[in-house]
Amino acid sequence: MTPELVIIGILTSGIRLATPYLYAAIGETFGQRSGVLNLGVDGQMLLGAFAGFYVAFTTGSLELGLLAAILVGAVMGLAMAFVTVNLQAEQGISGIGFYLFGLGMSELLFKMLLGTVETVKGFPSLHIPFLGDIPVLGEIFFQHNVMVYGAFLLVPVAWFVLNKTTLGLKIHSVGENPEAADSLGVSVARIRYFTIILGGILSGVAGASLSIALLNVFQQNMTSGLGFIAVALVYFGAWRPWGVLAGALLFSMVNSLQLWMQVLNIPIPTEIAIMLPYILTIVVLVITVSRVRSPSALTKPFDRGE
Amino acid sequence: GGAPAEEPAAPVAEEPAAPAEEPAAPAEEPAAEEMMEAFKVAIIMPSSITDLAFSQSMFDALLAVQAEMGGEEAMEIVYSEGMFVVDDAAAAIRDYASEGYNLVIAHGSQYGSSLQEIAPDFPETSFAWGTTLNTFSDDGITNVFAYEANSQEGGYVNGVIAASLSEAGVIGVVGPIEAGDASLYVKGFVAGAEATNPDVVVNVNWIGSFSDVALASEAASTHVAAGADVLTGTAQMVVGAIGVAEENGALWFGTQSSQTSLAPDIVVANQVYDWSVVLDEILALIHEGTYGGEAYTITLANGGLVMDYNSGYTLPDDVKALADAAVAGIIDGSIVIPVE
Amino acid sequence: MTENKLPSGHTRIDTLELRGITKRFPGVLANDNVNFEVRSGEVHALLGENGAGKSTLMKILYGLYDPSDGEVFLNGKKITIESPTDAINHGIGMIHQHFMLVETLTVAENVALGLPSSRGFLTDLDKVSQRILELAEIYGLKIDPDAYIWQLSVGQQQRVEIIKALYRGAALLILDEPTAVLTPQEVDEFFIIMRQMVADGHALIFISHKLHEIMDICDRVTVLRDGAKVGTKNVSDITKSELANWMVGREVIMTRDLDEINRGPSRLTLENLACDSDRGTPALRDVSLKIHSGEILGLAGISGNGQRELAEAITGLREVTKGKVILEDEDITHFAPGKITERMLSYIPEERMRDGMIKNFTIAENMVLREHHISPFAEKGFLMLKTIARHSDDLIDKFGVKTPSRETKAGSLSGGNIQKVVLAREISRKPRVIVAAQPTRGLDVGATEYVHAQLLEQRRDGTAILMISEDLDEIMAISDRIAVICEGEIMGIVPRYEATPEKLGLMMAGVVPEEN
Amino acid sequence: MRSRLDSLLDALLPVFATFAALGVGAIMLFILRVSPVEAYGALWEGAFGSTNAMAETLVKATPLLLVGLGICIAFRASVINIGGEGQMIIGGILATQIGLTFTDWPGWLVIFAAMVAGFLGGALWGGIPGFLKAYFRVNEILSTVMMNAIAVQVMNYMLRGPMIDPAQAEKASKIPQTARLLEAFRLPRWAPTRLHAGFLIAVVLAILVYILLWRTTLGYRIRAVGQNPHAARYGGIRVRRHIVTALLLSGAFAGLAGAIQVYGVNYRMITDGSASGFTGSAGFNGIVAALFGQLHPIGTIPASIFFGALLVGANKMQRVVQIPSALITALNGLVVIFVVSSEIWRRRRQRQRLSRDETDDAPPSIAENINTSKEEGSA
Ligand SMILES: Nc1ncnc2c1ncn2[C@@H]1O[C@H](COP(=O)(O)OP(=O)(O)OP(=O)(O)O)[C@@H](O)[C@H]1O
Ligand SMILES: Nc1ncnc2c1ncn2[C@@H]1O[C@H](COP(=O)(O)OP(=O)(O)OP(=O)(O)O)[C@@H](O)[C@H]1O
Ligand SMILES: [Mg+2]
Ligand SMILES: [Mg+2]
Repeated sequence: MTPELVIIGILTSGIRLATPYLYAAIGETFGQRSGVLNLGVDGQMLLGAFAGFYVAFTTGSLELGLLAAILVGAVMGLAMAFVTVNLQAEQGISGIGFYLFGLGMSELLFKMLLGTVETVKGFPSLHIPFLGDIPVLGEIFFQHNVMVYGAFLLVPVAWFVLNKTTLGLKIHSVGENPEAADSLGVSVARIRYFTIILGGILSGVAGASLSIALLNVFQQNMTSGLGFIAVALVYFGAWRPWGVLAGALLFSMVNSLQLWMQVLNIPIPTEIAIMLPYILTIVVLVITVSRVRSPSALTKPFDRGE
Repeated sequence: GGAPAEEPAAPVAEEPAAPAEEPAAPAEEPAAEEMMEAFKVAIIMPSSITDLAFSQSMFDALLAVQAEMGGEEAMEIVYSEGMFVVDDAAAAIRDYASEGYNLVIAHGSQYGSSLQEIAPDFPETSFAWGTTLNTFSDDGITNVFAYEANSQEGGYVNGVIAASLSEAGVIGVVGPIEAGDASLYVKGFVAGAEATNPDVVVNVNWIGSFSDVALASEAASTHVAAGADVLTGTAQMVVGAIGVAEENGALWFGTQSSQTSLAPDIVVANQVYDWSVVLDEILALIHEGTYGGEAYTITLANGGLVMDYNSGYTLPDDVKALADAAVAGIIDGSIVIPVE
Repeated sequence: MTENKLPSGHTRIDTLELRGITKRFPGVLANDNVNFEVRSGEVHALLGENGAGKSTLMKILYGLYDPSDGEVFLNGKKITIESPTDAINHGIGMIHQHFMLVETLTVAENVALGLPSSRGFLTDLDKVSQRILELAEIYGLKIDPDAYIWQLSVGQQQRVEIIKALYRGAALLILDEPTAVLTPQEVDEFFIIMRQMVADGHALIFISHKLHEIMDICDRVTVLRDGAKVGTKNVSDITKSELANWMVGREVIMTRDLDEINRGPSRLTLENLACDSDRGTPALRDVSLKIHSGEILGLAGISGNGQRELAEAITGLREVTKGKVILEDEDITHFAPGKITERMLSYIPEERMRDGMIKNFTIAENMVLREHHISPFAEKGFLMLKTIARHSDDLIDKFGVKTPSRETKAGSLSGGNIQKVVLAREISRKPRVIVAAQPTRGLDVGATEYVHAQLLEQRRDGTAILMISEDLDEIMAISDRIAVICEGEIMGIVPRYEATPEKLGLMMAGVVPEEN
Repeated sequence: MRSRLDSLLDALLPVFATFAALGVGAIMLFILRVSPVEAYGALWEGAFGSTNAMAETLVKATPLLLVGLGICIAFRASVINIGGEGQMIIGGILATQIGLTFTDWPGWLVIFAAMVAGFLGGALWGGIPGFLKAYFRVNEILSTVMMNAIAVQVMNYMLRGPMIDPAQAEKASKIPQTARLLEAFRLPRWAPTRLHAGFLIAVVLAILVYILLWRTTLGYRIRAVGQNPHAARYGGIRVRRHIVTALLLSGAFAGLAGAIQVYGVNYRMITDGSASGFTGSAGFNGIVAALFGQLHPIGTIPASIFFGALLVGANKMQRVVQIPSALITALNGLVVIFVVSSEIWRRRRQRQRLSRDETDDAPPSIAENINTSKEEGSA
């Protein structure tokens, strides 16, 4: 096996693997920027994955499947927003509640509606004209399916929304100093509803990216804790879309590196190889000592204090 | 020493399965009153009854036996699935036993310790567990059956076919953790492939999880990128890998349950576990009043392991012949699969 | 420009009237049937002791709190204000006691926050910046629209708050203790701005504990006591000491004579001290000072010239990059804060809520914050709860802390009482040295009087006191000697009797007096 | 004076919330064509219906309580420890190794040494994120999530390799498990149930943690650092050191939970490749239990039992009415959501009480992250 082959392989699959992390972590970034920690991402992903798969499977339309995932994610987000904004529930714990609910509910629905593992024909790879034909680069970057491109496109879009729009300004202020935002007539509740629902939608899409674009099956607990890694990546990325992208790529590429290490018969215990992405993520964070504070109001319910 | 003494070479069922009618026969023999009572079976499974893998293989077998016996009136089946927490499983086992179930199957090698503890308290209940051959008879326990699968056998056959069909000479394997049943299957598979084509390269990837579908799929992609045109894998998370095989036109070999439905075009063959062989024998023994002490291995020879060929895939005759020869060799003992 | 338009282009508010406002908090009647009226072109002062209900009344006017009862009339017409947006739409702006700024955003971003943008959903910060500069021009406010809030001094942040209100077309501006954090120079500048605004037809409500400021700038004054209105008077009809008495309900000693200096040996010596600010830039350069037993050394200076860093360097909270801190004969320069505490150095930090106390701890727990680990409050790692309780009751009693019990959470006390807890803790230790930073900031005249009396008592007992203050009146009232700091350097030290505001002001601006 | 009724209502609020969640669950059961009455009857039966059921509930509660105690400590220091799963695993591994190595030691000594080893193992696994947080500002949510994944691989490696049951090592199908502990090394049980001495240990420790947090200088410091690091430093407290200490202790309790699972319940370690296979998700559920218990060590005792009962009862329910286990998981999620959401009513009622009675200083809500309750502070 030539080294180029391995490197192309690592980069290509790193990009693919990063896809669900990106959707989920960008969604979480919005939530956390506005001061809400959502630990229920994994549950939302599972429900999104199921909804997307089931609708695509029964209607044969991937677009409808994606729409279903979006809707289910939005509903989960809405519920989470109600619980954390109106009822001012502890965010971390209600997040764990939503995780358990999504984990159980997706499996229950799977059992009731499908009964067994099925497959769908997922979004096909889009070979981008010209770009996809560039020798090495084309193969790495421009021969993926549409949801992979979507995930990477989301990064600049999220950056733009957060930094260049009035909405981004409001989100930032609500996460840093909700009292100040409130005193200027910015509705803290409305902004948080928006970001939490958006987070839910993107988590749902993250799930669908697995079930109808990358893996094209649904199985119980198919995310296997991926949503928790996505939350961790938000911290890694210091609440910035580009940072999240860096984290997701690092984590995924090291994960794919460890798969290659096994294929190349590099003589280390498989467990050590599997640990690599987790260790490296921490190490990178230690080396690049982050000076960035978390949003000041993160996890704090807002109440005018009356 | 801290380790319990392992089981002696327990008698392993050698003949093929008893005729199907035999377990059904009890209907005539027992007293009429007894007949009214359905035979009650409880099963505890680590995964779900629809995992297309290990758990489903046993549940399907139970359903088959139930059908043979005459449906729900004759045999009542209850199950606890998703019992990956050993502790919860132990509670379930004890509970089923105290509810008067005739046979409690703990379908996972992790449940052994719990059985060892619970079984003595319920001498009237029969227990079964796998995959192992340890019936705890050394500890004086008489009501535990044990069963396991020689999954290396079907693995070997799959390996023979895989090596014959691989044009690239590169084969990829996706496994969960390198232990137990999965490890046996992979060893058999590698042995079969290498025996058929000494130059074949078999790349093995252990992903460290039974549930991470995404990583299993990515492992398959890695194999494809490394040149593999034939893939196989074991445990429930491989459903993700099969999709990758299909997308890349690689062939797939399944094990535990039939995975043909997932990719009818590219699945060549599956090694299917048919535990009904074991269940039949256990039920017969229980009927005679023996509640345990026997260990069973499903093999190609006794029909517990079945090579299930996908009718939708046309296997070249010469390859089919090679496979049949491998099966025959394993059954007659001329092929010995090295598994350490 | 028509008669009722302001230079900012917005409509004037001729009169605004609050009638019968009542506000209950759990356990507190914060406003009790208050009537209040303000007119265009006047500065109306709101005066009252700490906790009298001034901020609450204003928050009701601004729509942050719902009143339990009462009505608001704008130009004679009844209006309802349910949210800050309503208030803003009616031309009411507010500058809060605690700034409502997002530190991680720029000035322009803070101003633009919550306003519609000329570019739809995109921000139009360039236009906002332009308008900010226009407003700054009209009202003489110097500000850089692209600076981040955290980079700004307190005075500059206040200007941002004013711009924010003006930008939103405030015709009536509520100023809740705007001067508490400003230097005298900044106050002067601020008053110029206020006068300009009043002349233009704005209505201003001004809250301050500094009576001379009220005498200086206000037309009318309304006094609140325990939530209820005591009355409204024209400032021209009343003297400063009358005002003080009216507000507190008793005689207040405004100035006091210092006893003979009973100056002993040097207790605290700083030798060529240097350290960095939080941002890593040099904050102190080469500071040398001696503070003697039985004296109060006042440290005057414009905020942000190294005072905070100096206090932290002495108390071990900030790393010293050069020089020495010597307590009596011991070099304590690189000691951990705990060790310095053990050597009986007390510190009243400037930001008491942040640095000096733990809001969610009880008063008793806060009383031993510094000595929780030392006998008699702890033995072998266990807290001696009975001793701590007795000690706290003692201090609550001695210092007259107004609280239901020692088990009350410190955070629920009023500002003055919080100050008393900190003071009680720091003084009761019988310290050898006290570093007191802005000891009376935000306190009403009664409480201020009390704090000064306490410091003077310590001085009598032979404690060496370094009092850091931006309030020149305070500095000149109780210091024996006055050092002035500018840009991290000591410009000079003058005895109290030689000090004049002019002289100190020059030194604070960086002019070294000739005699030195 | 605050009436007893009020405190009772507060204490029962989570129970009401649970009923509400079960009400939603009843609708789901109805859709699955299962009688909710029968199902919930089974749930109750499984949790409290017999001596054995109650014992099982307490067995389940034990690791929840231990992990929860650690969470109480961490939360008081404003540190969020999501690493309970990994800490339990490492604690379990070290403790097991003690029992497998010192087979000729007396039982009590091995048990003691194993508990210490578990404690230290957890401390190590919690201390690393603590150290990284204090000295490198690595967010602990990130690092503990990562440490969990690493611990699972450590476990898989140890159980497949160095620690594998010698009997398994000889066989072709190497089941990744250790040998069983000698009988003498097992925690005493209250036969014939599985209730073991670990529960008692946990309850005693809860009291000790209470003492630690409110009666010792260390506890004072940990709470001070959590409430206000600036003021803590001003008070002479070494902030970073205490952040590390809090996570260290928090991990240690989780590690002890792991050790007790091995010595009290399973008598060996075995892996199915996931963390929850060993921990039963106690590393997560302990967080929930601690929060139900108002982050108070004593409150965490009933909270753990309550949550343990729910888990045990739900398993029974699955067995009796034969519903997919997934429903149970979903139902647990609903219970958690409903219970944390119900907090707001407790807070509201508290405010109303405050307006009646000025001197009340009942605990603020968990939503305000940290609270202290009446009995805290000085006597
Ligand atoms: N959100 C609140 N909840 C409960 N009580 C409050 C709240 N805000 C203020 N109070 C109480 O209401 C009373 C009036 O407070 P307010 O802040 O209006 O006083 P103030 O006159 O502005 O005092 P200061 O001069 O110290 O700023 C005080 O007793 C205070 O403790
Ligand atoms: N949670 C925190 N939030 C803000 N600042 C912190 C926090 N923890 C530590 N710091 C800062 O870290 C620095 C070191 O704190 P401190 O000296 O208390 O640590 P320490 O425990 O003494 O460490 P060491 O034992 O290594 O000296 C201080 O500047 C402190 O303000
Ligand atoms: Mg005020
Ligand atoms: Mg230090």
